[in-house]
Amino acid sequence: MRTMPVFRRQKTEAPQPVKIKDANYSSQWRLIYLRFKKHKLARISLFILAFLYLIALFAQFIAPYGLQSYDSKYVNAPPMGFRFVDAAGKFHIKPFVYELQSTRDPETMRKIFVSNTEKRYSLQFFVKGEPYKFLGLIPTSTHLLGVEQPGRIFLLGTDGMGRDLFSRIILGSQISLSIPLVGVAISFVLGLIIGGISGYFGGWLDSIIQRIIEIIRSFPTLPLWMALSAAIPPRIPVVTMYLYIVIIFAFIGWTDLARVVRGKFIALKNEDYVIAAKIAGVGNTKIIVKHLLPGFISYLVVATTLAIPGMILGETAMSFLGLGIRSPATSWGVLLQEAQKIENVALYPWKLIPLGIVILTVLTYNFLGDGLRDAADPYKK
Amino acid sequence: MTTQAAQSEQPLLSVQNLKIRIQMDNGEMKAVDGVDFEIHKGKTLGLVGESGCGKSLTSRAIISINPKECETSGSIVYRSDNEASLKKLDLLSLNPTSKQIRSIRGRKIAMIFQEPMTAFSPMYTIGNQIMEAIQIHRTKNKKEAKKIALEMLAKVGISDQEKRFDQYPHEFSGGMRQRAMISMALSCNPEILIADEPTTALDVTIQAQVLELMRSLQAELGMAILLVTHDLGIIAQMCDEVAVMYLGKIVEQAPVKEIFYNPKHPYTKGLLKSMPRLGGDKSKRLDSIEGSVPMPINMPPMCGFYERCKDRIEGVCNTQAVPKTRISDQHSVRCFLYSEQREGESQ
Amino acid sequence: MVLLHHKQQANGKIKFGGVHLKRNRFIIMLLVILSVVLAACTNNAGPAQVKDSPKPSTKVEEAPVTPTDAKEAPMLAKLVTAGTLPPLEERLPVQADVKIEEVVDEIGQYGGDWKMPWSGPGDKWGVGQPTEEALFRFNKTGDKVEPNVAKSYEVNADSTVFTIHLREGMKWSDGVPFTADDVLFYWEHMLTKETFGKKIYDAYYSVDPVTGDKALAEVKKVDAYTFTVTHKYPSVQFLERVAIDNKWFFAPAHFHKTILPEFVGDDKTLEITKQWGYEDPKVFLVETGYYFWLHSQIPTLRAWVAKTDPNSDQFIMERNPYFWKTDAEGKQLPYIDRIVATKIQDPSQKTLGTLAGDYNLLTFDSKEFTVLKENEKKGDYRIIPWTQPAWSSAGIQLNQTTEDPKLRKLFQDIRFREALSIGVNRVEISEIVSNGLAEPVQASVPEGVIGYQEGWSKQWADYNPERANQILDELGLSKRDKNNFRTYEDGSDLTLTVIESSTDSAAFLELLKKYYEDMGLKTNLKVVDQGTHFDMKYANQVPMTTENISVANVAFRPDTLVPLRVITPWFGHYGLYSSSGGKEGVKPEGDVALILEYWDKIKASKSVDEINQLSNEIVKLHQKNQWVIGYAGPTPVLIVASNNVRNIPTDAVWADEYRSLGQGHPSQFFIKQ
Amino acid sequence: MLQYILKRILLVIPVVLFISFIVFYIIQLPPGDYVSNYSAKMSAAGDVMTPVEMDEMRANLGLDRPIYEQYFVWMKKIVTKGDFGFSFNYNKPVTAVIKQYMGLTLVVSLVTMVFHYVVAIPIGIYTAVKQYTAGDYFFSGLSFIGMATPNFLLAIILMYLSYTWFGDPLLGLFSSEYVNAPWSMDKVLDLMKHMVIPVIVIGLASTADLIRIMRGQMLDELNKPNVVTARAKGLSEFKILFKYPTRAALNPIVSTFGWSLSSIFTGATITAIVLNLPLQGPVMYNALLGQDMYLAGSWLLFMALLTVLGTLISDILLAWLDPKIRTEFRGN
Repeated sequence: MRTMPVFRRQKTEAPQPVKIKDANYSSQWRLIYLRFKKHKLARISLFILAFLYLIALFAQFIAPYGLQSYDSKYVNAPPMGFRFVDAAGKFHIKPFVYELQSTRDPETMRKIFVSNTEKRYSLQFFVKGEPYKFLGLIPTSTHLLGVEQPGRIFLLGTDGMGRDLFSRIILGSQISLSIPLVGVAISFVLGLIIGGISGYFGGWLDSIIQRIIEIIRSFPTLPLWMALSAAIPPRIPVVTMYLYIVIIFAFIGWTDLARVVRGKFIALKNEDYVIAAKIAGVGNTKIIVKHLLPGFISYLVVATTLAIPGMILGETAMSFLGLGIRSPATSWGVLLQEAQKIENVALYPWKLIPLGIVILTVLTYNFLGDGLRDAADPYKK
Repeated sequence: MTTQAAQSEQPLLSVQNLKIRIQMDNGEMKAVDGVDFEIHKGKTLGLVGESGCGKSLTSRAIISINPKECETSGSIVYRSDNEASLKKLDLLSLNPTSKQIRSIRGRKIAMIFQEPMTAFSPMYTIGNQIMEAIQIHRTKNKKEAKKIALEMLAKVGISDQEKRFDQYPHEFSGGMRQRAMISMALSCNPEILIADEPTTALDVTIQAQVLELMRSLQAELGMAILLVTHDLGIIAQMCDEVAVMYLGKIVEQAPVKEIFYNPKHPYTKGLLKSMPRLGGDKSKRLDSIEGSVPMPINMPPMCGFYERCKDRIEGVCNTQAVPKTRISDQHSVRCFLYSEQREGESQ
Repeated sequence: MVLLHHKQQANGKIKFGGVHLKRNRFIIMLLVILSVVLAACTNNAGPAQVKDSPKPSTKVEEAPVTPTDAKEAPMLAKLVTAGTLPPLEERLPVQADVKIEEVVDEIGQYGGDWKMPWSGPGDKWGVGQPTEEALFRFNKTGDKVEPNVAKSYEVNADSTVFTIHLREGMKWSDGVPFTADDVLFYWEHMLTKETFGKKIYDAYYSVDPVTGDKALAEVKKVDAYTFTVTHKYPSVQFLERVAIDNKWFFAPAHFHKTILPEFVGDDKTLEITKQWGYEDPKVFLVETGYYFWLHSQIPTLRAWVAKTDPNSDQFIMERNPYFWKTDAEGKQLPYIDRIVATKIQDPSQKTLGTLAGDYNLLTFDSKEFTVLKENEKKGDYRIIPWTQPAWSSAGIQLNQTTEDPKLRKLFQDIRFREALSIGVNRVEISEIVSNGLAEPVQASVPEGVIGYQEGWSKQWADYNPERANQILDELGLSKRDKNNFRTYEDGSDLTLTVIESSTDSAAFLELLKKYYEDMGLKTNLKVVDQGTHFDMKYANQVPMTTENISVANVAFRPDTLVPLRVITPWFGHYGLYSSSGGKEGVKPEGDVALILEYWDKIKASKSVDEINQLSNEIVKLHQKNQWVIGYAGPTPVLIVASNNVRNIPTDAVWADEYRSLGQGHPSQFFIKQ
Repeated sequence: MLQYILKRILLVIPVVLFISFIVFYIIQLPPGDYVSNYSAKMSAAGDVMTPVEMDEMRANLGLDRPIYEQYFVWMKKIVTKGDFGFSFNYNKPVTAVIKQYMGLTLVVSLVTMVFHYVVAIPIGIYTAVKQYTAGDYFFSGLSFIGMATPNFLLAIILMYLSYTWFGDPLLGLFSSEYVNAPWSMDKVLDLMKHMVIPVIVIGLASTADLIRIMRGQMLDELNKPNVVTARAKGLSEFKILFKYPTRAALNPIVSTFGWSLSSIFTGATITAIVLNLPLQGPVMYNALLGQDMYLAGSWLLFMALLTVLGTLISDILLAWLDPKIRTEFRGN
C-alpha cells in the first residue's frame, strides 16, 4: 500500500511543467483497469455478468411465455430442443419443433410426452404472446422467439404447473440479480462505517458498538419473520416485499463485516503513514477512506462477493412462512425451493437447472472479485 | 576507503552476461540486458542508476530471490574465500528453492533492504527474526543463538539489547530498524553483503550513521559489499569501485575517483551535473537530464540513452548495439564516442 | 497434506514459484485416490450390512422356525418357560369370551417390526388410532357398530337401557383382571369429574323430545362382567356415538387410584407429577388419563404397549402379553412383535425412507403417487388406495358470517357461489393439483358414503366463464376499477382474501387466483402460522380458506355440516351462536337454521331410520346451498405396505371415525418371514 | 491485559441480561401464543378446544400474565433455583430437553467445524500459492458449488444419489436398528457412515467462505516484502509460507472465530431438519415456531452468553495474534 501514492499523478510545483511523454505516470484507477484487463478470467466473468444483466433487463421480451402461462397439458414436460431434420430425413432451413402431445401412463399416472412427427411448428422471431410493459413503459406483446401457434416450445422443460421453466428463470433473474445487490451494498456500507468507527476511534465508542453488535447477533430472527408475515398487508407488491426482506437481512448481516473491519482498523491505525496523515492535519473520514480502506481492499472485495449467494438464496428460507416471493411472481430462490421435493430430483431432474444458473452467477461474481482484488494489489508485480 | 592490492586476486563473485527478461503483455521487457561485474573481498562496489534501470533486479538475482516472472540467464560465479567446498559455484545454475542456494543465502551472501519497516514481519519480535537466520546456519541451540543475536545488536550500536530483543518492529525507530536489519544480515558473518538502497528511507543524519556503521563493520569483518543506490553522495562516501547502470546495461564502470573526476559516458556526466554542490549557486535551478527513461520493451539495437544524449551521433548511436570499450584496465565505458570501431566491429 | 508436494523435488525441476504441469497432475491424481477411498469405505460399509437382516446386538435373535400350532409368539413363549410370564391360558380370557379376529388373507406368522415414521409425541394419533381398542367399533361398511372390548349387549325397546357384557378373564397388559369396576371407576372418578381435560361427551346425554333439555345417563354395575347404562330419554344411537366421542369408556382403576388427587391428595399428585418430569398436575392428568398409550407405566388393553420415551428418536411399542384376541386357529394376536416409530422432521424423509425400505407400513397423500408407483418394484412394496369420505380434495369455503357486511351479503347469495364455481376449469385444477387422480367434480358426498345424492357431483361443475361473468354483472358487480377489477355497486373496493395456515395448497390457490382475477375478482392470498390462523378463525377474521369437508355420517359427527361450535370455516360464527347458547355470534336463519332444527330432532329421535332420514335432509340442504365449493373430487389415501407385510384390507374407507388404519384391525397384520 | 479481560467479563453480565429481556419480548412478538399453536395442532387431530379451555390452559401455564412479570418470574427462578423453566412441548424441564440433544449436537458440530477449519485453511493457502492453476480452479469451483447450492437442495440430491448408488439414503444419524442400541463399535461405524452427507453439506457450504477469505488474505501477504527478507535469510519455502504470510492472513478469520462458538451448539438448523439429524438446531427452531417460551428463551439466553463470550474470545485472540494491538493494550 505504501507505494500506491508513488503512482499518483505528481503535482509538479515547478513553474514550467515537465512534458510527460508516455503512459508511465497514469492515475491509480487507470492502472488498476490496465492490470484488470490482463486478468483473462475476470474479463470473461464481466462479459457473462453483463450478458445476464442484459437478459434481466429485457426479461419479458426474451422470455417466450409469461409468469401465469399455466397449462395442464404440459405439466412436468422434459426439455425439448429445436430440430433441423424431420422424421423423413428432410432438412429444413428454419429450425422447427414437433407438436408435443401428452398422455398419462394409466398405471403410474405419470405424464408421457410424445412428439407428433406430422405437425411441425417452425421457429419464429418477434412473435405475439403474453402482453407486458416493455421496460415497464411501452405496453406490447411481442416476444423475441416463439413457435407458430398453437405449438409450444419448452427449451428447459416445464414445472409442476405446466409453466415454461426457461421463461421463469429469465423472469426470475429480474429479481434475483437486482435486489440481493441492494442487500449486499447496505450490509457492506454499514459494516464498513460502523466497523471502521469502532476500530478507528476505539475506547468507549468501540465497546458500545461491540455490545450493540452482540445484541443484534443474538436476535432470534424467526419470531421477527413470523411477526412480519402476520403484519404484511396481502396486496403488497412482490418486489417491495422482497426489498423489505433483503433490507432486514442486511440490517442483521452487517455484523460479520463490521467485526473484521474493526480488527483490520485496529491493526492498521498505528501504521506510520496513518500517523503521518494525522499529523498533516488530514480529517479522520479522509484518513479512513483514503488510507485505511485501501489497506484491505482485498478482504472487502472477497467479503462482498461472498455475501451475494447468501442474499440470492436468503429469501427461500422464509417462503414456508408465507414471506418472500409469492406466486405468481418468481425468483431463482423460489425455483430452487420448488425443486426441493424428492419427486423432482428423481423424476424431473431438469428442474435443478436454476441451480446451475445460480452457481454460474456466483462463480462469475467471485472471479470478478478476484480480478479486482489482484488489480488493486500494488505489491503484485 | 581502504585501497587494496591490484585486481589480480580472484574475485569473490563474478557476474557475466547477466540477462533478466520479464514477459509483459505488450512484449518482452529486457530489464537487465547483459551485465558483467566482479565483487572483490573487502571491497565495496557501487551500483548506481535511476530507479527502474534494473539495479535492484541485478542485486536480487545473485541469490535468485526475484519473483517467478523473471527469466534469468547468464552466470554468477561465486568463489568462496573461507570455505573450501565452495571453491567455484555458478549460483544461477542452482534451483531457486534448492538446499544449496539456501545454505548460501544469509550465510555466505546476505542482503539488507530499503524499507526496514516492511522488511520485518510485524507479527514477530525483532529478536525472533534475527535468531531465525542464526538457527538455520550457525547453531540449533536457542540460548547460544540468542547470545549471538545480542552480540550482533550490540555491534550495530543498539543500546539495551535485552529489552530491544523482545520488542516488535513497530516499536523501533527507522534508523534502529535498519541497524537491526544489518545485524540480522551479518549475524552469520557472510562474505558478501548486498545492500539494496539501505539508507534511502532514512533521514540524512541517520543515513550517515548507518553508512559509517557499514564501513566500520566491513573493516572489522572484511566482507565485500554490493551497494545499490541512486544517490551519488553515498557512492562517493562508500564505494571503491562504481558501475553506472542505465536501462539494464552498465554504461560505465571505474574506480570511484575516475567516475567523479574523469567521467566519460554522457549519462554519468549528466548525473554528476545534477548533484547539488556545496557552495553552489542556490538561486539557479539544478539542471536535470531531459526526458525520462524509456521502457526497455522491444527496443531496437541502439544506445538506450540516445533520446536524451546531447553528444549522440546520428546514424551510429541509434543503429547498432553499443559495445563496451576499455579506457584503462579498470575503467570501461559503453559509448560510441570512445569506441574506435564505429561500423559495428565490436571488441 | 496438499502442501507437502512443495518439499518433494522428485520429478521435474520446479522453476522458482511456478509449478510445472507434471506436478499438478500429481495433486489431482492424489485427490482422486482420496475420494475413491472415501467413497469405497462408505460404499462397502453400506452393502456389507445387508439391508434386511441387520445383526445389531439388541434385536431379539430369530427363534427357530415357529411350529405352526404354537399358540403364542416365540417372544412370549421364552418368557413363559423362564417363568416370568404365566402360561397362555391364564393370560387369555375364558375360552368362550376370547375375541376371534377374522384375518383378511391368511393365518399369519409371529415376529418382525412394524416400522413407521412419526414426527414425535405431537403425532400421537398416528400411533394412537391404529392401536386403539374401543368398547364398540364400526363394522366393515361403517354404518353400524360391533362389540370389540365388550362381548355383547342388549337394548330395551325404547332404547333407554343398554346392558353391556364384558369378557370374563380378560386382563390389563400388567396382568390385573379387567372388570366392570374399571368401567364404573372411569365413569365415577374420571369422566364425570372431568379429570383428564375433556368435558362429559355429548353421547352420554339424552334429549327430551319435547322440551329439548338434556339428561345425563346413569351407569350401574350388574356383576363383575356386566353393567347397564340407563338414559332418561331414548338415545337410539348411544353406542355409535360412544364409539365416535369416547371410544374406550374404561380405565385401569388400580393404576389411576395411585395418582388421582381424589385418592392420594393434591400434594402427592403434585409430587408424582414432578417425578414423571411434568410441571403442572392438570397437564399430567390429561397425559395419563387421555393420551395414556404413550406411557409405558400405564396398563392398557391395546395390542402393543409403549416401551421407550416418546420424546426419544425412536418410540417403540411391544406386543401386549395379555392381549385378549386370537385368530381363528386360537393363536394369540398380534402377530407383529413391535411397532417402531422413527422420528422424521421433513416429509421428503418419509418418501425416501419408504423407497429405501426403512419403513414397511405407512400412509401417503395421493400427491406422492407417481414417485411411489415408479419405485414399487425396486422398493419391494405395494400401494393400496383406501377411499376417503371427503367431499373434495381441492375446494374453498366462504365464511357465511364474515365480518364485512357487503362481503357477507355476497357470500350468502347462492348466485355468487355459483359464479365462483363455474368460473374455474376443474380439469386443469385436477390435472395440476392432483396429477389427474381426482375427478373434476363439485364438492359432494362421494358414492358409497351415507348421504350420497345422485347428480350432485355434476352441480355447477362445468367450466363456463361467460355465464360466470354474466352472473357477477347481474349481481351488480359490473363496475370495474382502473386495473379492471370488479367493484361493488357503490364503487367501493371488492377483494376476496384467502387466509391459509400452511403453504401445502399454494399451487391450487395460485390457479384459483388466476381464474378469479380472470373473472375480475381481486383475490389476495395470505399465509400465517398455525396459531395465528386458529385465533383469526375464532375472531371470525377468515373470509375464505381451503379446508375440505370429510364426514362418514353426519349423525355421528355433525361438526363439519352443523354449526354447533366455531370449527368449520364455512359457518363461522353461526357455530359461536349455538355454542354460546345464543349470547354471542351470528343468529342462523334460513336453511342454516333449518339444519339446526333437523339436528335437534336427530338428537331426540327414537329410531335409526328417522335419524338417517333427517341426516339425509341436512345433506340435501348442503346440496341445495353448496356453501362449500369443490374444484377437484376426493383422492384416495395411499397405504404403502412392503410386500412381506400381509393381511391388509384393500377396500376399506379411510376416515377419522373409523380410526384410519384401525379399520383394518392391525392386530391381525403380519410380516411374512 | 488481565485487567482488560476482567473489565470485559464484568460487562458480560449486564449485556446478557439485557439481551435476555429483548429476546424474551421478541419470542412473544408474533400474534397468538403457545396455547393457540397447541390448540391448532389439536383441532387438526380432531380434539377441538373451546376458548374457555384455552384460557384455562393459559392460566395454567402462566401465559396470561403481562410479559415483564413472566420475565421476572422466569429470571428469578433461574437465578435463585437454577430452574430454567418448563418446556410445554416436551412436558419436560428445559434443562432435560437441552441435555437430551446436547451430546450428538456437539459431536456433529465439532466434526463439521474441525472439517471446516482443517480443510479450508490449507486449501485457502494452496489456492493462493498456486493461483490460477488447475488446483486453484478445482477447489474454488468446488467451494462455489457448495456456497451457491442451498443446503436443503444439496442434502436431498446427495440423499437421493446415496439411495440410487448405495441403496441407503443415510437418513438421520443412525440406521433404525441402532437408534436406541447401546454404544458399540458397530454403532460408531454406523454413525460415521451417516456423518458423510452432513459433513459434506455443512462443510462444503461453510468452507467456501473461509477458503475465499484465506485465499484473498494470503494473496495479500504473499507479496509483502517481509517474505522476500525471509527468503533472503535462506529459510525454506515451506517454513516461510507457514510462518509469515499465514500468520498475518489469520487476522480476519480470528476476529470472527469467537462467533463460531454459538454455531457449535446449534449446528446448521435447516440442514439438520432436511437430513433428519436429532440436533439442538431443529428443536429450537420448532420451539420458536411454536412459541414454546421457556425452552426458546433459555436456549437464546445460552446463545447470547456464547455470542458475548465469543466476542471476548475473539478480541483476546486478536490481541494475542497481532502484536500491534497487544502493545496498544499494554500501553493504555
